[in-house]
Amino acid sequence: MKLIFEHGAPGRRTGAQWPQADDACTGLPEHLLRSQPPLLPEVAEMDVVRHYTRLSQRNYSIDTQFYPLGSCTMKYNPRAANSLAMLPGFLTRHPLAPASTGQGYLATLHELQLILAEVTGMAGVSLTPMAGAQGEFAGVAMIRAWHASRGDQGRREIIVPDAAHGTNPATASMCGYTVREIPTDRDGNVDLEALRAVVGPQTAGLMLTNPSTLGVFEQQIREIARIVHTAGGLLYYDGANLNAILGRVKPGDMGFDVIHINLHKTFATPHGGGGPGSGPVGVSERLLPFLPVPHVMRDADGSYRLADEDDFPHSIGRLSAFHGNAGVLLRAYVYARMLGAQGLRRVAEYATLNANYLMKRLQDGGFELAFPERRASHEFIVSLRRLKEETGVSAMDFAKRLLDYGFHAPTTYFPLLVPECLLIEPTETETCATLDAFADAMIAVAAEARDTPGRVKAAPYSLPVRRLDDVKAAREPDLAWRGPVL
Amino acid sequence: MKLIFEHGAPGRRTGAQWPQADDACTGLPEHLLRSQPPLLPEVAEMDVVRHYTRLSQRNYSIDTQFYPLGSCTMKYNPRAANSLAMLPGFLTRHPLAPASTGQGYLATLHELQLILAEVTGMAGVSLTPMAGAQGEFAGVAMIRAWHASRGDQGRREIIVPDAAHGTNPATASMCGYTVREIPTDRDGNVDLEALRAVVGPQTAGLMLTNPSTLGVFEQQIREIARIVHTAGGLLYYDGANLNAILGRVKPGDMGFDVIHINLHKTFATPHGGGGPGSGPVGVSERLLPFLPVPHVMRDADGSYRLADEDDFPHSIGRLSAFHGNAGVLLRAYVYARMLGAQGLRRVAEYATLNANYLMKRLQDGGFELAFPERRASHEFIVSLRRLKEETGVSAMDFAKRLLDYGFHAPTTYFPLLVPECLLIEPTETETCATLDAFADAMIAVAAEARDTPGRVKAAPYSLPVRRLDDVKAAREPDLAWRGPVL
Amino acid sequence: MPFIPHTEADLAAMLDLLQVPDLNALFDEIPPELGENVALDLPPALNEMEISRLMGERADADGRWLNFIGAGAYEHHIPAAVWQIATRGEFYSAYTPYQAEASQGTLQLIYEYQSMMASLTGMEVSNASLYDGASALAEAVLMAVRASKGAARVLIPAAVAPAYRAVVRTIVAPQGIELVELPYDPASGTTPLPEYADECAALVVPQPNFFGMLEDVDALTDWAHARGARVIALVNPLTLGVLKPPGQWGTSGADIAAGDGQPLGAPLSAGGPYYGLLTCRQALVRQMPGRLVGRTLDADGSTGYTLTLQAREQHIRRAKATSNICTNQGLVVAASTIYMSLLGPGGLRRAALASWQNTRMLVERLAGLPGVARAFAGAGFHECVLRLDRPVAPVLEALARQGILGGFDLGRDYPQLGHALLVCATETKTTADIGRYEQALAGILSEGKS
Amino acid sequence: MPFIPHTEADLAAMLDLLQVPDLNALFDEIPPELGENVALDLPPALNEMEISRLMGERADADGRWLNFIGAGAYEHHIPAAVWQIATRGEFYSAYTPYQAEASQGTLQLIYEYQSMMASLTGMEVSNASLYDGASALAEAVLMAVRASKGAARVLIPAAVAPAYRAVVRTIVAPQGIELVELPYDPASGTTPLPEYADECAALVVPQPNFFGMLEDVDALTDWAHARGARVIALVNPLTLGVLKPPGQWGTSGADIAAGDGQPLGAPLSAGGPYYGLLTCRQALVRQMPGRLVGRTLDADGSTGYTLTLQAREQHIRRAKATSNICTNQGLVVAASTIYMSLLGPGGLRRAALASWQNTRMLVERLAGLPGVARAFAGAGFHECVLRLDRPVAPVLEALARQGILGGFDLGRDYPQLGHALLVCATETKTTADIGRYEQALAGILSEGKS
Ligand SMILES: Cc1ncc(COP(=O)(O)O)c(C=O)c1O
Ligand SMILES: Cc1ncc(COP(=O)(O)O)c(C=O)c1O
Repeated sequence: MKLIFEHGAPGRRTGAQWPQADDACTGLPEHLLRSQPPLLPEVAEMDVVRHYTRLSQRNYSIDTQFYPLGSCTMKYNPRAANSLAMLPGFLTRHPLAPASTGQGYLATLHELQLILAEVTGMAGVSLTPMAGAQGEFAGVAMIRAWHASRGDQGRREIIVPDAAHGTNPATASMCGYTVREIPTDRDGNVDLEALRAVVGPQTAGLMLTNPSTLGVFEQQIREIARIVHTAGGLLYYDGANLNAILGRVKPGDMGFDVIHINLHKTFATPHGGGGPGSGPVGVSERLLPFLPVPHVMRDADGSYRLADEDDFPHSIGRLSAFHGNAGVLLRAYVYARMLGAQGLRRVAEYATLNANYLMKRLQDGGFELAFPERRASHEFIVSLRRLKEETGVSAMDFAKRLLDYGFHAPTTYFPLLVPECLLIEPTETETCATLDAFADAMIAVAAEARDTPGRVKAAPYSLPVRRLDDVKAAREPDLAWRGPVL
Repeated sequence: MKLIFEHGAPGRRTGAQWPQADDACTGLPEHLLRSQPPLLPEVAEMDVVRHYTRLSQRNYSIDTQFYPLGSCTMKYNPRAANSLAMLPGFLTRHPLAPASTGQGYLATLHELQLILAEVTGMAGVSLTPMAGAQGEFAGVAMIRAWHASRGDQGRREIIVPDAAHGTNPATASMCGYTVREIPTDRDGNVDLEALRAVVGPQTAGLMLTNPSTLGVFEQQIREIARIVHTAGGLLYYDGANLNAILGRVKPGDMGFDVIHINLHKTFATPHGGGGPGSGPVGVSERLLPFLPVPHVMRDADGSYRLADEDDFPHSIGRLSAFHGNAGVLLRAYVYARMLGAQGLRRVAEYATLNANYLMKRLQDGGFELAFPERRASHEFIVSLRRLKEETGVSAMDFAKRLLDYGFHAPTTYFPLLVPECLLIEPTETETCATLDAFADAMIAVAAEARDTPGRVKAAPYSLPVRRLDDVKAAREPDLAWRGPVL
Repeated sequence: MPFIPHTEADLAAMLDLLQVPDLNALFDEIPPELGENVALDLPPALNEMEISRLMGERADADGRWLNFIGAGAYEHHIPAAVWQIATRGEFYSAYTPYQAEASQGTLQLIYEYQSMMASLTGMEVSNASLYDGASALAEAVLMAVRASKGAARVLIPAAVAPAYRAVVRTIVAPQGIELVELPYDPASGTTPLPEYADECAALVVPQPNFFGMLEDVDALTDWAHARGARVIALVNPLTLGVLKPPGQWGTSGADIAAGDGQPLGAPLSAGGPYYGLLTCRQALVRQMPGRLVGRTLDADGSTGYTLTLQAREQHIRRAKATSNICTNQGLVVAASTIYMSLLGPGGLRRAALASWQNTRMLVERLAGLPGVARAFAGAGFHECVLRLDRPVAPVLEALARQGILGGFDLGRDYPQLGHALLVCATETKTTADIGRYEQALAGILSEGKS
Repeated sequence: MPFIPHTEADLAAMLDLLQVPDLNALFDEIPPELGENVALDLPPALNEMEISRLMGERADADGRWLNFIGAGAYEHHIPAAVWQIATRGEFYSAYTPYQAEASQGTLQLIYEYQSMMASLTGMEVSNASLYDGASALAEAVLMAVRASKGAARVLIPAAVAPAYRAVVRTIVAPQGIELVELPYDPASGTTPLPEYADECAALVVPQPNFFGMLEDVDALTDWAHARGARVIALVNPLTLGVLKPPGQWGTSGADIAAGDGQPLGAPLSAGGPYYGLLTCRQALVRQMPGRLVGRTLDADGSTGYTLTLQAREQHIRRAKATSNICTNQGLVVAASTIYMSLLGPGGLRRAALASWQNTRMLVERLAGLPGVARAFAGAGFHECVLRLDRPVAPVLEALARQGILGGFDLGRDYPQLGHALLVCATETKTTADIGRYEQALAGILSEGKS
């Protein structure tokens, strides 16, 4: 498809969108002005609508396809959440408008804080982090602040299991820590011996998600907590996998001190092709003073306001210019309220049911499971190592071929420790019929891989483009259109 | 694609959409109750969203394709009109709420009445007709009422040119008139001799659109008006072609007594896959008392209200339970206000430019024009008679093949009097580049028709379905799904 | 130039190809006396920002009300998904699906709509919509008269909405069809078996009727059929989640069903756009006005959808068509199809029951106030007529001052009913809302007394 | 069950395949002491109708205001098409485009965004967004420090928004980076050439600065470059429709540009979601945090788009990544790309000029009142600091009682400025709006006097 720029012509304009203004800049210093207009498209309104409508059709999405992308929780995003978050009263609110003019909005956020605290078993929550990774940053920064507040300056390491999401070690680094990676045992649990070996007075904390990104529940979690706590470290919970345990286990009960939650996963706010998300952090009692600001406080008179550094002098500080991704928070609130306690618990139950069912179907269909002896949580791993050896068809080839069957591919090559892996997360919002159809497609592709491996390796065929050349993209980076070639 | 029903399963439900209610009907007489539930889909919310999102992608539309459907004025529908008409204050208004609670809404309608009266050169306008055909009904009913009010009962005929849209004769019939069809001369004008021959004391009126559906301006319009008026008849203007003359000629000045306007064409309200439309009627002074009710009146104190039969005892009456397609009227108002006088005039100018340009491009490309000696108005006709004779490729085949090129086809086989015709209306909102691309596609298809006629006759190839069997559809009508085949 | 993409260079190149000096030249076939002095006296153009502000202010000015008016337009909850999907450009900006292969989205959707509406009304065939309920009733009358060999006369109860009767009058009068009004029983508010002996083409049977009362549809249907008249059911489709469908009325079912589709997903929107539903028995399909979509096969043998039986329509049959209708209410039908899919049989039943239960509660509470009484005895659905001890208009005004739209004043259309008020509470009303109405009314009525 | 499609029959069949008796069995690996007594104490579930009412009431309660606050979030007109298209399901409900072939819509859009943002800022490379302007500035600081061999020290003017400085502090502090605050000139409200001799990695240059004043960006840029420091431009992208792009500042241009994309199509929305823009010179691309989309070819030689240079990112480089960012603000970027396409270079220029002209008018009118004066002399853009003759807070409260949000009180962040108020008028404000503010303020100030 043409680029939007290529639909343009010099001087074409969207008359209805041009504000009335005097075109002269008299009064602005000449040397501070732009001498050449920016390379923005010069198109008519219809061109824009047509171009982006057509572009949108070149996407797979939850609203059009099954999207079993592991670790991403691609579930249905209720449409009501979108319209309610976009009510004019919310959209037109200036972030610096006085609290008295936004009691409806602030009450909503306050209730969301309480809901998240209850669900995670934490003492307090701040909604300000703008995605999971920023939630992690806030969490690790609070761990750091806590140690510092106790004068415990020697703790320079954060322990991270090898199965962890990349944001965990990256966050630890951003927070100035050295990362100590520990291995996973054969059953997908943390290797306790290895943990005991690395833990010590230099340990600031351990980052973990449970169920882990391997799709299994870490059964020794209490022991892990004991080990880390005994060594003086704190326990960080990466909440990406909360969908698996909502209403069934609380991270607080497992012994975690800090948690972030991806509202754009568990609480069904949309991913929007890459964001915005929201990564609230919850903490246990002892970390409350360090929560990032602002968060919503309810005063004695029942009115709400944003608490800041004045109220929380020990806070790790601000993470955004205002108060995070407010519109995403509103969507999550709507979702949480529509489900209630029973509905949230059902999420975990049916997400787990769907994962185990699909895992069984695939196992019966001849696929090799990474952890055949374990229950799946809300996701599970298939390894195509054997298939690759036998046919040369890699997990990537397999994934591309699935696209031709009308399904988005599972996550590939993550977690890194399982070779040729597919991490599959069906979520609770898909029907059994869809899972069956997907299992059938998986089995069909496996058969194709055996019969006509070349066909699978050159997939996809029915998408808007054929297999893209990633190597060329990286070797000769073309990151921006720079105007028509004359 | 599966039907929505086929995604369902007994007992599946959209929990968030079920109102709370006692499921018992105690208090309702048993014999008045339904014994079996209706065959509605039993699906989850995501199924619905996914199904209809995917269905929508199986349409051509203005927002995705050039759509040069003659007589339909498929121009860009400004997105602002949609959001403004759907503001909560408008959407939640009950049609029977007191006028005092809807002054903003009524003021808008009143201004729209004035705008349409000004644009058409008429003395008064009623917005109540819900589409062009209902506007026609209102217009012809007013002609009838006017004659009746003068005791002139003998007028039983309405004259309609053979090029007229089908709704014209159909409306005349619905209004109890006999239709007299008159022919068109070689240049696309009304055959004056024929008109003189049929006009007489039995003539209630003549229905005409100018420019006609042949895409040419009827130059003898004043003479036609004189002939009809002299015979005691009235002149009806089918406003479908107003896009061609907006701000350049007023139907009132041409001598028309009644007019309907298709807001869903000229005023850019969307067609919605077949509606809703809106067909306001305008009348000259002498027909004012007969306008359908309600219409909006401004009282001496500046307040607005809906006038009804009490105010207009001679009105032809009501055409809808409330006051027409209010939401469509709001969209048209937004459009009219965004254009203003100059903008509306430009519509006619650029619609005419685009039509003449495309006509010339096609003529240069070897196509036979129906009226090569005439200017095109906003649309024009190409006849494929010769191509059909030479290659066997019909206008329908040609149209289907154009779909493969990513363009919606022009109107085929209308007007009926031009054999193998394509009625082409590009509208003012398309770029010259799009017209060129379309002309190139037309020329390419013509070449294909000569080289590989079989390929054209079996088109389309790249649409969601191949050529559909219309004969089967009509011979063995399957008009409803009746449940799963067991 | 709003919405016109031409640049100066485009214009020049295009005029050049046409070998004309300017845009005016393209209008040179228009007689100068018509075209030369045209000027439009219109308010100044506004850009999108300006019109948005204007419309926003007007919409806000009209405010928010606690609404208890029904009378043919009903405030139901509309799931957010409905209009978010219906207004997708591919539905919103498409034309009538004349090129079937390029319109499978709209066509399959209409086929699904026809299936749902046929089943909901218990009939075999549904068209793709008419303008609204009132005009659909008029078309049903025309259809029944066309199908009948006998007298062009149709019986229509006074318990049919007055506006509907007015529209039927407007539309059928030019064809010389006689409408005979049937009285209602002042005690029950329903239509007794007609004491009418002359031949007639059809009987209209409303269910529930305008007063919200349930007619004895079986008896009325059998009565009409026994006299060779066809039965036209006039229904609120939402109530058919609970009520017996017209196709099952009496011994052999109604022949035609009409009604307004608004309750199924269309916002109140000041009266429109809604849509007219029309369904009938198979035998009457060729008398059906409006579009029909059929399922068929493509050249590869795959299933597809197309407009069919078009020989009934104006663009083919012209003066002899079943109706002049062309554009219908497609987008509202799209919304309604999505609505019905979202609610399903169970949700629709719940919506109907909740509306009925809320209205029952409302009526119990209001009729418990001194000076207020139910006008009719018997079973009703989600509307009800109350009789006040004083003129209705001032009471409604006083309620409006408290933000409440208290109902529809029947005084003008049914003066014989006295101080009668039609009230309605759908599933959108809470116990608190009903309590608010009760308290406000109690206050107003007691004030008036002192 | 909201959003869960399973029927009883589905459940039974699925449990059957798994050979477990019930759902609980699937959780049997969870130690009983953790899982057995969990209960959630939450408010009761609401259906869509109920939550819609609740949220509608809350949104309405917060009301409508005539807003003159800017201070980092600006009320601009957003064309209706922007969010109607951005919220199409295919954009709204897609994930990060990891499977490029199935995500060409999102990928091409981001490529177009990168192109627009690169050109707007005059830089070679733009990433696909960061969280917001403040965190983007923090990432720019980290980037500059990484790229520099020397001291981990960055100069940041006090004329940068206080909230931005606070965020930078939070984010860069754990890495031991020193932030040195540069004072502003109390007469002009701009940042003079620093009197600072030590080595530093970068200088932040805001344009316009938090006071709305225009910095002498050329001189500051050249000063920094002469000392081997990199220049981080902090810009409001809307103003770049008129102002000189960072890539052209001074002799050789800024090295990195950051800012908040909110003015380009994101509603105020109580502070988010907005997005952080980040662009840089080609040479710094491997230090860039966040995603990048590149244009490439497919197996047939056709053009396509894909995520590229991912080796910088956390999912590949883990502890050594350029940042921990993963999810960014994709949908807002989609909206913003549509916004920029709709306005084009001319429309953006007009929006910037109209905002500037309106602010000028506002300031002239307000500063004409007794007791009000401009705090700084010199050229500003669409914000301005006024100094009042009395405390600001009570004045703002009095304005709010008249429905006016009168600006941002600088008292807390800049006590040395006295009774200082930051005001802003974008293109959304009319002469009448400005008149309304003037009159209200005049009234309040004169009242206070008497
Ligand atoms: C396990 C895990 N942790 C952390 C994250 C990071 O969250 P975000 O992308 O919102 O920054 C993700 C998301 O991809 C994740 O799957
Ligand atoms: C010339 C002409 N007249 C009348 C009509 C009827 O208008 P509507 O479809 O709105 O009833 C049309 C629309 O197709 C038309 O093109």
